Amino acid sequence: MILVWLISILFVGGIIAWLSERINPAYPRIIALITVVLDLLLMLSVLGSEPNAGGWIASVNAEWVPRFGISFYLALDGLSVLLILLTGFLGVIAIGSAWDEIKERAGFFYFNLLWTLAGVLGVFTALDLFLFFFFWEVMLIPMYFIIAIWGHENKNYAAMKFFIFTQVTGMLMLVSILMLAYFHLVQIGNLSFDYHDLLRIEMGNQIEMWVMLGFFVAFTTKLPSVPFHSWLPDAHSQAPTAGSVILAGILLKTGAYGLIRFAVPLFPEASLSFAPIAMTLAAISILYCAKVAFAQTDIKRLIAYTSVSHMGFVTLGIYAWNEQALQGAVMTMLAHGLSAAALFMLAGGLQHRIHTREMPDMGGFWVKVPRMAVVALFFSVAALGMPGLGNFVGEFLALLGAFQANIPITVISAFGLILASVYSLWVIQMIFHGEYTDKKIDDSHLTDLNGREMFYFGAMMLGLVWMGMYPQSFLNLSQPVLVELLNNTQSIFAAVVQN
Amino acid sequence: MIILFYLAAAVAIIATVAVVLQTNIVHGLLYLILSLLAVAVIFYVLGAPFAAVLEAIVYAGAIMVLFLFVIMMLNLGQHTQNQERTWLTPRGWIGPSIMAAILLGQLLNVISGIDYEIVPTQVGVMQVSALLFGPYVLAVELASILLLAGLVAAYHLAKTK
Amino acid sequence: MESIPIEHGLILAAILFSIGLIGVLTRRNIVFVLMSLEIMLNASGLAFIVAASRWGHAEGQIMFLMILTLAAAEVAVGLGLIIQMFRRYKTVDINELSEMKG
Amino acid sequence: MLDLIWLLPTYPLLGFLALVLTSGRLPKKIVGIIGAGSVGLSFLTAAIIATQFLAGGEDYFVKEVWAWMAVGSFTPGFSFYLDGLSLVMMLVITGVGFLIHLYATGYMADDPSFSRFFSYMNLFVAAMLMLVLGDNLVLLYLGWEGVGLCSYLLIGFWYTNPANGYAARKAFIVTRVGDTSMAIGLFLLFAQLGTLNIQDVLHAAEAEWAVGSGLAIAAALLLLGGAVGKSAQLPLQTWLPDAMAGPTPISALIHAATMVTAGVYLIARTHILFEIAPSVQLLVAWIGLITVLMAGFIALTQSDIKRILAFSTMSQIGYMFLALGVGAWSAAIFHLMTHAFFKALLFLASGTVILSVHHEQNIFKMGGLRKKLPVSFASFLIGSLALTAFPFTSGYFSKDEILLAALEMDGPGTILWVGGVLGAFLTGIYTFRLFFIVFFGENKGHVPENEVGGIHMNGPLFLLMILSLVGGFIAIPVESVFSHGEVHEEHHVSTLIHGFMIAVPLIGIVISYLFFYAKIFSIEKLMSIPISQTLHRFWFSGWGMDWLYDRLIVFPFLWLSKINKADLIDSFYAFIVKFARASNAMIVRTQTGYIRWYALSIAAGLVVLISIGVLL
Amino acid sequence: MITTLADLLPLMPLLITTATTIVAMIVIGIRRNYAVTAGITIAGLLIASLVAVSMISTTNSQVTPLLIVDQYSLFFTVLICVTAMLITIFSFPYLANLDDSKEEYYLLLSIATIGAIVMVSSNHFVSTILGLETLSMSLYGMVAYPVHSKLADKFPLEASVKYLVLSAAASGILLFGMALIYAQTGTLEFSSIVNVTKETPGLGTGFAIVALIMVFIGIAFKLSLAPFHMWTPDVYEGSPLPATTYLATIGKSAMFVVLLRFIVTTEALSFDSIILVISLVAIVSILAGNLLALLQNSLKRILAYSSIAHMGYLLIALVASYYVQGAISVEAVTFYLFAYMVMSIGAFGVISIVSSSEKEFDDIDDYQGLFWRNPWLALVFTGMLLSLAGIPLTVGFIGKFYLFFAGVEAGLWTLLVVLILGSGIGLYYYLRVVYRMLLSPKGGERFKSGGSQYMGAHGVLAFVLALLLILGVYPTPLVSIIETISLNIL
Repeated sequence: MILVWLISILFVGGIIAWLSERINPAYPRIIALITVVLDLLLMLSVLGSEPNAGGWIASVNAEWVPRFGISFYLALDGLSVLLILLTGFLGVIAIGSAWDEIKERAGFFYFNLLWTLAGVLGVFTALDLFLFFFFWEVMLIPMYFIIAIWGHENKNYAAMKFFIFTQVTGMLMLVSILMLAYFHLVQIGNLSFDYHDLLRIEMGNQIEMWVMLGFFVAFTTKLPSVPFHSWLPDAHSQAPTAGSVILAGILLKTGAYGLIRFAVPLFPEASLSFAPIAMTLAAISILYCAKVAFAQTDIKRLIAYTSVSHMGFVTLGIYAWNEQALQGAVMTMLAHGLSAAALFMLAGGLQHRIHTREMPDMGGFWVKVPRMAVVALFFSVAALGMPGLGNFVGEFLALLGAFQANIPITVISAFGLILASVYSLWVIQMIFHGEYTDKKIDDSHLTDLNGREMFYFGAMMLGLVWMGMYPQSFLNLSQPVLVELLNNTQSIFAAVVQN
Repeated sequence: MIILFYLAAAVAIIATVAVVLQTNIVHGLLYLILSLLAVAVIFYVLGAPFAAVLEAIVYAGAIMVLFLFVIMMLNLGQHTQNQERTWLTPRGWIGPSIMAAILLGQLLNVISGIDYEIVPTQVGVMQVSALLFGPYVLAVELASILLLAGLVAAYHLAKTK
Repeated sequence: MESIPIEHGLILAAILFSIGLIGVLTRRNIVFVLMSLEIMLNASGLAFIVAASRWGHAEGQIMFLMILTLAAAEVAVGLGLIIQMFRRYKTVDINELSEMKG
Repeated sequence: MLDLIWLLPTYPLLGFLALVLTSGRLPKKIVGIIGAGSVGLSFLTAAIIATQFLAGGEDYFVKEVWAWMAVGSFTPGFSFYLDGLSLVMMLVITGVGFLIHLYATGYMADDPSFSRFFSYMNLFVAAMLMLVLGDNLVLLYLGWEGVGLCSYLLIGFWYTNPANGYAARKAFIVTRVGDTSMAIGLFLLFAQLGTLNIQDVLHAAEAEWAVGSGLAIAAALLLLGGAVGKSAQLPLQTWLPDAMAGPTPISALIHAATMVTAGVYLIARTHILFEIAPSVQLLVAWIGLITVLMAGFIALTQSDIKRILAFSTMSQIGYMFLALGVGAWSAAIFHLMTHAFFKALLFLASGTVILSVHHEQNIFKMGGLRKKLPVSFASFLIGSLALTAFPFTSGYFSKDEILLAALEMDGPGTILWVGGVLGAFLTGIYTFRLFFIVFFGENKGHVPENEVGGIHMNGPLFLLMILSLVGGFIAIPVESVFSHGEVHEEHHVSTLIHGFMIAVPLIGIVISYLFFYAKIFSIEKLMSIPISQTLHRFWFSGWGMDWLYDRLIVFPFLWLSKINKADLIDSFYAFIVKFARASNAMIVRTQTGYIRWYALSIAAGLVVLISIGVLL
Repeated sequence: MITTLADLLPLMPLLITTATTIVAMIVIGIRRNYAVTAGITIAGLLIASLVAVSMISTTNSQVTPLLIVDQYSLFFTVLICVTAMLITIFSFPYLANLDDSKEEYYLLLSIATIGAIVMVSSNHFVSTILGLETLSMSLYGMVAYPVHSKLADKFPLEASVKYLVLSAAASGILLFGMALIYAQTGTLEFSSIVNVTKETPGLGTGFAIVALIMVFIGIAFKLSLAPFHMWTPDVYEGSPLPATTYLATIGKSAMFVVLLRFIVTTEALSFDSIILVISLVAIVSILAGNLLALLQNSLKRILAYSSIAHMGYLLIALVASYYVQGAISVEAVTFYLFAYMVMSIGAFGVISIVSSSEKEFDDIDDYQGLFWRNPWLALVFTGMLLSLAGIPLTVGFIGKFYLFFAGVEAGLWTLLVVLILGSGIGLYYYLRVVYRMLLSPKGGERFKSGGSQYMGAHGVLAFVLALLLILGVYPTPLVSIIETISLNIL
């Protein structure tokens, strides 16, 4: 039941926040904050409970559309817990980043924010594929509104691009889900969208590949990975800060989660034979997008491209499909969630202060905003994979695992570490280093981070250090889930290899 | 009888072609009536005397008279006839004609595939009306509704305010 | 009685139908267009009668009756519209009615 | 007490945190106490630990502080491993590090970012200690990257000048290339041997891999990649001269005494891997030799005081590599230590000089400073003598061992020895070129009023002078570490050769004297020969390596970035949009509004569909 | 065969609607009163739908050869009556200020409803033609209704003439096709044409195919499937909004029910070439409809073009019906039609509620900033547009899910790809409108949609929105109803 509460609190909170605007424009943000904190506490309360025999910490299963064998099936395991905690945490951060930035129509803004979070929670917990798809799409609409209403100069284009990319590929996934259900009908005799039921489906090699591709395309679009990434820079550069935080911190992770939870376990054979291609795409993402990122002058675009580059490690890890690699992917998801969110908040904070995102207009800001500079440095360094911080653990594990699966691609991908340092340091150079002179920008509002902002950044820094220095607390949660997934696919892989 | 069929068919075709080519609207209407009458003859030959009579009375009679009324109301003068000539340029009708010809060719192609001889049997008023007031009574009622719709619409549209 | 090949009847209907279609496509005078439509409907009716006489049915004649009704109603409404059109545009040129497009 | 080894990196780390969290609000005095004090505490602890360890007589000591992560069989921990090698490193780092910190409290006294400086320095010491104390390669890698980061931060310390930022990024990125190679090496080792614990790796490698096997070669090569990056050896040496953009204490600590020698440490630490990959070990020697000579020639032409020292550092590390390559592991570490002493001394002294002449670094604008700057003069004298391996200075002993080990090596040993001796000759020339130009002759630029100093600056100088002089008598306790593979016998070489080896650097000094002090030979005359001009330009530019790398890597990368700023892949989607719009524009034209046209479309549809239906 | 009164009992909804027309006509004859006429129409349609609801579980009979009254037809009868009633409610404020006699409009509307009910109950050519033409005849009138008004905003006359001429031509094609089928089968009932071609020698399949295609084209015209779609935007745009709504909802769905029954009964899909033709039409419709709407600025035209695409989507389920076991594709068609009616009523309803016969707010510019000016209407409109785009939480998504399901089960990959493509393009123009509403408001004429006479219309919007969301989240009740009734078709 707790799962239903988790999601419905956000839905209801969103509506209340919207309505409360009529009473006082300051209420929505307070209500939103309370809602998300409440949700976060509820999530934390889950942590103590022991998983049941199937490995699920909590679950709820009710009939929904019996005609299609669709049920309202939510369940929580260690992997989901990690991700919903990330969602809750970044939810609070996002509200914090919107606190001063969003003044117009705040009620509707927080409504959308909370509904996006609710959709994401649904995605992370749904075990009925129809329900999964349902939430998958539900989280997009409020996100569309966030970009389209509170975005920047080119918001229409960005929001539209974001929506169409994810929708169209989502439809491909829908077709694949239906294929699975149809095969279940043919083989077992009834329709079912239940994850566990569908795991048992056998398909011919070629069909399995096509069906798997439906999932793969949808997930790698969200992830995103080359060649489906080009919506991301636009969406990020136009979205308001809170939108970027949610988008980079959480929404992208749904794609990776989908790959781990659905794409590979449902189609182990196809995934195995597809792995080299997927890993190649990952390597291309890592290198290509790092290169493109370096060329950007718009700071948010730059960070967006780096996100693509980093998520490449996630794909790489997932398709290497061994314990180190998977844990690496999960850790990268978590760490990138924090570091990218923080970088976008910094970029958003800068834009809020000087009304531009063009880095050539900046420079030498260290003098003016030393705290911000230090924070930026910290997160840049985290992004380039400094050991001791979360990103390193993720990327190192991912590469370590990937190396056991595919040496050439891993070696090529590892060059991403070099490029990451190239662009990360370039950002610091462009914005904070150099001489502070009177640029074209209006710097009258260029003030250093205030206490509230420092609190948020501090929390994220602590998170990253925690992940980097003692990742075990996170690894322990996901470990049983991943091992289970690996065990389930092992025999199949072995059979394939034998043939 | 069979000669009558082909004769009437020829008349119908020629008259219909004349309608389409006519520039004088009243002449056109008259040709149309001729065509309809020829078709009525065919109906008769095919053993449908009731339909033949209705074709002549209702179609060629009533409906065409309606046309005539309207043409008179519009009172189109000589200049419209000249206008018609300028409108009927080959450029305007060659394309559609070719298309219609292809269509006709295809229709002829499939129709001529049929090999069946009709031996016309008289299906008279009795049989038709037995059906009409038997199983098809609803059709009659619905037809009346259809006419009512036409009536209301035509009344509303044609009236002067 | 001599027999008539059914295809000849249907061919006649098809010819009349095609001529009617040509009329609809080529005439700019809306009255002629309406008349051409009548030719098409009449051709369909003819086809029904031909088919009915193949089967020796009365149903085909009933269908013809319905077409007749339909034609009458259509002409009534159509002519009503023509009158309004002539009042407004002072012409029977169907091309005048092209203000909505795109 | 040994259990408290974790305190070593903890003190500076706490210092770092304290300084960062207060972010410049503390008075400078307290900052200095925290900054230098934390390293001092580390040194004290290190000294105590060292005595206990040596007294205990154990070969090694392991202390796990906490498990870092455990993913399947991958279980690196925060565990510290102490043996003779790490003991030497630890003492050098904390000891020399403390002295440099102390010096820096004076040197940086006027800098507004005093606190920031010490926070970076402390972080560096912490990371460096992690590097040398880590018992597994992942922890080593953590320190490895950590020192790289600090190096970046400190080179770019004066960030307002874009050139410093450039140098800092160059240093980081170039070393990162090496680091990446090393990381891949770690992946390989783990994939093959199932562990990254250093001792386990070495044992497993020895047990599983045949000598000269492909895997061993690959692993050793990849680690070597990391080492050449960090230690500024060919071909990743280009960052080091630029790194001199940082404050001089940084150059002393990071870019002379400690961090740059990490590569030497790494190879020494994993020497068994190199032993089972002899071809790579030989490569190490060659890399070392070539770097010795290249850097030596470059140093001959430089005019920036710190750059000269930087190239000499590069060259001296080349000696260490040479030693590693010929299997003289302890000689390499010995030279590492002595080099730390005298090079730190030289850098700190040059810091005093630079500060005294108001941040002038061009040696040709100095001159005659002997009187005005006596402490610097003394420091430079001793440092230079040690550097040129003047007999019985510290440098003499270590370099001697290296060259002798090279000579004794079979095969290319002689060539290596010849090269090494040539390098020593060059060292003599360029070191004393600097010395004579700066301290003798006419002053051509800034005349310093008086020498900058004070006890916290001069104290370290004196201590380092002593160490440079007598450091050669310190016996480093590394036998147990290298006993395994090292040929440890007395060197049997003829006195003639020995004499020759002593004489060569002295000849270099004499030549330098003739050119730059006595002016018997004129440098101008030499330069008027066309070939020497070309050579000068070539050497001055560092053998054109920067030029080459710019053309080969940097410019193509920038060019690619520039032409693809808008992301080529996106244009595919843009094309779809364009296509849809064009289709729309085209198809909208069919909605003409003409009834006859619409009817025509119906007829056409009829014809087409019937045709399709009938024909198919 | 004598038709008794008892035989007519299943026709109660039809009879009640007819009675409504007659009563209304008599009342008009006695004394013209706008409100009373509208009230009678609403009441009559309401009663008819209630009666139909009460009959739905028990009735299943063939009334004369002409009409079949089964659960399926009754379901659509209810749907049509309710929709007609809702449109009447919208019409009331819309026409209130028309400077012409207004009462006949409701006569036409209820007669059209009779036609639609006949169509959904028909499995006989005669009733099909009569129903179809009754509906069309009334629609000619409704489309051109404000023709006398000096203030009429759009071009009702032009729309009506276009509709009449083209529709009559299409009817001719339809009738000719029927005649050919009749010539082949000897019966006017929908019956398996496949069996006839197998059993009767001398009749080529080519003949049957041409006949079927001609009938299909006649129907395709009414469904505005490409390439017979061109009239749609012009007629939609020129008509008064309630008439457009009627055309878009009842006109389309009644026709599709006929098509469904026809295709299923004649087993037309056994001919490969018929499948090919229908698939082609579906593909062309989806692409053409969506592409045409892409940059359109008139909302009515956008909805017109999108209806072309939606009908194309429906054809996919129709084609699927040949391949799949059971009634799933019929269910898909039924559900989608239901969903399409809900969202069309809502979408046109919003435009209609702010428009009147003198001034229609049709340009998307008029709606800029609606979200902030009038959140309620914007919410409804957004919901409808997202539903049309097939976004979850709305009934349109479940409808699309059905289509996908049918398509997947039938393995119609090409059509599915086109469906996805089309939906992708569709997103653009739906979102374009939504985005306009989200922008900051700009100056311009304000909508007046308050006041007592709009109460009903707002109520309808609320009802439709509730339906949209509730069925979007919990479609099970409707799904099970449709599951039951769809068995009647096979």
